[in-house]
Amino acid sequence: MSVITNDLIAQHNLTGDEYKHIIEILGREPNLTELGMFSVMWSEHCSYKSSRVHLKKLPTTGPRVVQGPGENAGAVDIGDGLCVVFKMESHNHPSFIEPYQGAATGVGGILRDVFTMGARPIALLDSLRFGGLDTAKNRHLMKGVVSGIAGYGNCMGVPTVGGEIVFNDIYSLNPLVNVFCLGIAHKDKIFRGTAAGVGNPVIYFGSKTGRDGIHGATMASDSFDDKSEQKRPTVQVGDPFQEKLLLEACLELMAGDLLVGIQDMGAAGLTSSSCEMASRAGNGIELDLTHVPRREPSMTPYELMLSESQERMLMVAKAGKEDECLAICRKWDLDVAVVGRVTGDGILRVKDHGTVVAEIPAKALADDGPRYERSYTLPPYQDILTNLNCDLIPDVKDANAVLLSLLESSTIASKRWVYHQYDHMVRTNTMVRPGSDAAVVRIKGTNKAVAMTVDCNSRYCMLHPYEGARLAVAEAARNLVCSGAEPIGLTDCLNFGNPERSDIMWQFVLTIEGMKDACEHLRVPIVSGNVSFYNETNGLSIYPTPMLGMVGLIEQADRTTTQWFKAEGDDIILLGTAREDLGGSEYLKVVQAREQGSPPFLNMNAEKALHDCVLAMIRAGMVQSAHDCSDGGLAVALAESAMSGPDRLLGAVVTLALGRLRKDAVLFGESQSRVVLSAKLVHRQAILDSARRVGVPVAVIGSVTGNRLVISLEGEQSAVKVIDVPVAMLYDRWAFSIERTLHQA
Amino acid sequence: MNIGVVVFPGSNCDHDCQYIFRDVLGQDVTMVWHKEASLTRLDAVILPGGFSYGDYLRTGAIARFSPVMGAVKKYAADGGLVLGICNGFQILLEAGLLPGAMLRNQSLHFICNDVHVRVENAATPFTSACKPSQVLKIPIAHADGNYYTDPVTLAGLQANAQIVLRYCTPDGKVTSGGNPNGSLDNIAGVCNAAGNVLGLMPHPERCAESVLGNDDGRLILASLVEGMKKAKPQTVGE
Amino acid sequence: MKAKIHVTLKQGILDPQGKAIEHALDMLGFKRAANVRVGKYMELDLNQTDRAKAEAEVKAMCEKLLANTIIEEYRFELG
Amino acid sequence: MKAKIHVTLKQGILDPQGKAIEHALDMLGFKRAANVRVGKYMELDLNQTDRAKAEAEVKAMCEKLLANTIIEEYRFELG
Ligand SMILES: Nc1ncnc2c1ncn2[C@@H]1O[C@H](COP(=O)(O)OP(=O)(O)O)[C@@H](O)[C@H]1O
Ligand SMILES: [Mg+2]
Repeated sequence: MSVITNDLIAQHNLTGDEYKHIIEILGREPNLTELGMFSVMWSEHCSYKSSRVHLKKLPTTGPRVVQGPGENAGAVDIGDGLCVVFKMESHNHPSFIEPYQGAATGVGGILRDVFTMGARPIALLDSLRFGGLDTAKNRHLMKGVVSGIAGYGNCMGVPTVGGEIVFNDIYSLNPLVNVFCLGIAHKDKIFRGTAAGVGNPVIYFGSKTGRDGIHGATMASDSFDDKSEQKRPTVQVGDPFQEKLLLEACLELMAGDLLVGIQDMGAAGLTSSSCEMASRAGNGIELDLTHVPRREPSMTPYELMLSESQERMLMVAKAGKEDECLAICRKWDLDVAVVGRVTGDGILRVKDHGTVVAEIPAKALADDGPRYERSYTLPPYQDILTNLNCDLIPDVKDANAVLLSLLESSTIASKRWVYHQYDHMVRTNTMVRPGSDAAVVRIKGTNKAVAMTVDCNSRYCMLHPYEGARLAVAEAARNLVCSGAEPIGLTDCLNFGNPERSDIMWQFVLTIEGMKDACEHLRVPIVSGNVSFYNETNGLSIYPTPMLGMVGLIEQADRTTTQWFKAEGDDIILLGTAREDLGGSEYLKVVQAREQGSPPFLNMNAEKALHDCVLAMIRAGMVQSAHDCSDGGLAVALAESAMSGPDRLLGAVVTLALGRLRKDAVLFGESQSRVVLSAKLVHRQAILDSARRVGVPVAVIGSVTGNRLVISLEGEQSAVKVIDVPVAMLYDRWAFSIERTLHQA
Repeated sequence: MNIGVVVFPGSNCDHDCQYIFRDVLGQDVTMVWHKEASLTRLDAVILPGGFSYGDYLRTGAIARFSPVMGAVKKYAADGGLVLGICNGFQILLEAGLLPGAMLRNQSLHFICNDVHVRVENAATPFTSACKPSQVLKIPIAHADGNYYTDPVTLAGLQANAQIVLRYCTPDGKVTSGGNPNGSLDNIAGVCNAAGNVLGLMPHPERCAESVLGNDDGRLILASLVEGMKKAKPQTVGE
Repeated sequence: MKAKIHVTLKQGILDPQGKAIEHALDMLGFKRAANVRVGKYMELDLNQTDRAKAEAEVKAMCEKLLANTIIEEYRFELG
Repeated sequence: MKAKIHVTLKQGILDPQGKAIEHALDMLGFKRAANVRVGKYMELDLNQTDRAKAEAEVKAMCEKLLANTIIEEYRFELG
């Protein structure tokens, strides 16, 4: 009498072949609980079935790597016996359904990933994508997501020190919410999710289990359609207060000699945490659901095993240490219970009131899920996208007006409305707050600081996934370097459409190759990451968005640099050269409403030389400010350096060589490998010499002075003033644009 | 000198206070768990910022019933120095150690930003290192800092110089433009009638080191350290 | 006409506030209180004399703005 | 017994949340709504059959914890 119908199999998002595979593993038909467990573990979200074969190509090793991909988070050595533990995760689908709770629980999840490793979280960054703010729905999504991140992160006492937001209508029905978290741990006290030691007790602690988010993991592996309304009861509600208690309890548990392994219950809850821990140790686990703390009395084994209630953890304690573990959890007012033992037979066996309700080889469930080599092909539309004839586009006439509208466009405008809602100073480490190229937090007890940035220009990625991925890696590293940090590690969150489509898979495969090449070139290992597929609604897919979170080390915290000008009279120096890189630029989008062309040219050797050169200058104390050129090009970078300082606005007078280029390319083109420095006059010669020595193009282009931004272009004959605006006006347009848009609406 | 920092479930500036007093200002610091019913040999007590009990129901409403708060009341009644920062201020209000209550910020948003405050009373043990009317730049980080009290109480606060800090513009003008959250009379910090209990919304511990780019907050913390030396040591039992 | 609107969490949805309040009541010795749930209460004046129209209008307000119907339910009285 | 408790800001105290909702309703085209006030609504089960005792108990809960009488007022029903 089989209870498993074809309908049930389909409802669990399993294919016929996958179901056959389950029968082979078990040697029998699964019962409903087992079917549910397979379905969550073999979902795209948990099993990486479409991405695994490609992710393997990424460079993950390096002298500093303490923990690469495969654990809850990656870890990188920063010396002094310490390491940084970091990861980025997406919570896109839940945030579309319920923006506040979706974003909040996203923060909760990434925090748990980091503190389960034994690290105290010290920084969060958020990377967001929404449709344009001209619709009420998009405004609602953004407000909800931002307050959800604030609500959770602020309460936890972990500062949100940076992030990025890009607006593009392609994200209207599939907004992206990616959150990065970094923690600090002792190198020799990293904890892992392993169920070693037959006989050791398995202990559940944290919140009670409710019927929240059942099938959250399969939902995240599903495209939206008009029926997704019905999936709504799967929304989970976060309780940051409970998570704060969980954090403190975990760190106290880890300080003693009590634990063998520990893992948070994220997607697929009790099922994933137990089978993954067992599988990593080559062991089994026997769970007795009778003891699982629950919010509602009549929950079935199916519900208990699949619930995604937040703020829960599973630990394997050393035998005999149960009581100490329970006491610490109770001190922090947490629910806690011994719910099982480690066994030697490799089986995840689940009992409820004495009867076995599920019995599955742990490794088969955790690691032997399906793996697909999905087909991929260059989509025919790609040619149309890259085909851009700039000769048909008139050059800029009123550069002042264009600069103002770029600064006002929501992607470039200041994100102060957002980050002023985030506590970005708690823990008193924040040396560089949101508003510079990278955030910097000092490491107490050392002279060091850590810089962090999240970056991805997804329009570049859409126009050319391989180039876009390389450009993202380069920009992230450049942002760190401009702060005085050496890039030491990377985490990613790869947001794509439906991998069953060959064009989407093509984007994915090229992205991986681009990341691989760029990371190898810059010698930055990828130590953790996350894949989010099915960001697609009614067949319309997002731009490929491989969000990167890169971490850099500053050996001497007092050599940290920010992007804004410091003093009247300083030189303004440009490193790098302009080309005609208008393809995929913010300028073309804002002024010409075109998202077309080839993304900017990137030469990795030039990029690396630039990084080494800038770092050496900063370390030698020659630099007052450093800012990379990205969205909006050189004119926007200069404006940002003039107006983004915390205390005052400073003007600049600059002359740029026009050469044979178009004016708009010089002002707003997004040529890569460029940095705007400011420096005291005494350092001019040393800066010029050290750049020339390593072949980095360098020019003194002007000086910090007055209260206007004045830019002239020097053609064949004489210089022509093309931009001349009071910095206060630039500031007003840029700083309050988002606030105005939200309030006027 | 020994400073007690109370740890409520959900406190999250407790480590920051510990760090600044111990590692930067060189004082002894004792972390006091909220379930402790007595405060022994402390020269001052800090109620730190954070989200005690998640700030559920109202900020500070549940924490005020923690066992330690009985001891804090006695400690304050005996003249001990008590400083409540942000959530600590909110707890002091709910506990009745300071008059008034907090409403949501006028913008309804959490606000994290530098603000300016003017020292209205430089004669308290918490402000003695400041000059009268000195303007300090100190960050705030809260969603409920919109101070309210009834007109009679307000008049009393004004008359007794209990308004210690007021939000102001960078050049020291107490105007609505300098008021970040709608607080009544631009109140950023008030003390009790005896002057030994201060609550303030801004976070001096976040701006007391030059590596963080601002050390204005140090004036308040250093005042407290000086103030402790003058006050007699306190022990409060059950 | 006055509308009195109650917005509460749907059954089964976690109520962290309610949980914390219950814990506090317990601490305070109110041992007989259980299942605390917290919701919102709103009052507003509606410049509308037609009862049916008022009803439709408040329902629309709830659906569109006042309640988050993904996790909350609402009820209201007119009077 | 079930207690249903309403906690609202006292008259005369500015209610920024109510104002924000009123503004939002206005933007959505609900022009007939005015004087929006927002409060809290709490429900709890009381293991108490004596009505007078229950009344005294809930009053004590409100005075001590559930309402801050400097800024709020409360009312409750038992049933
Ligand atoms: N969602 C956000 N949360 C916090 N900070 C943000 C957010 N979006 C942007 N920021 C901050 O605003 C500044 C500018 O962001 P961005 O233009 O993306 O920088 P860049 O181009 O250098 O990567 C950065 O310091 C960034 O950290
Ligand atoms: Mg940058």
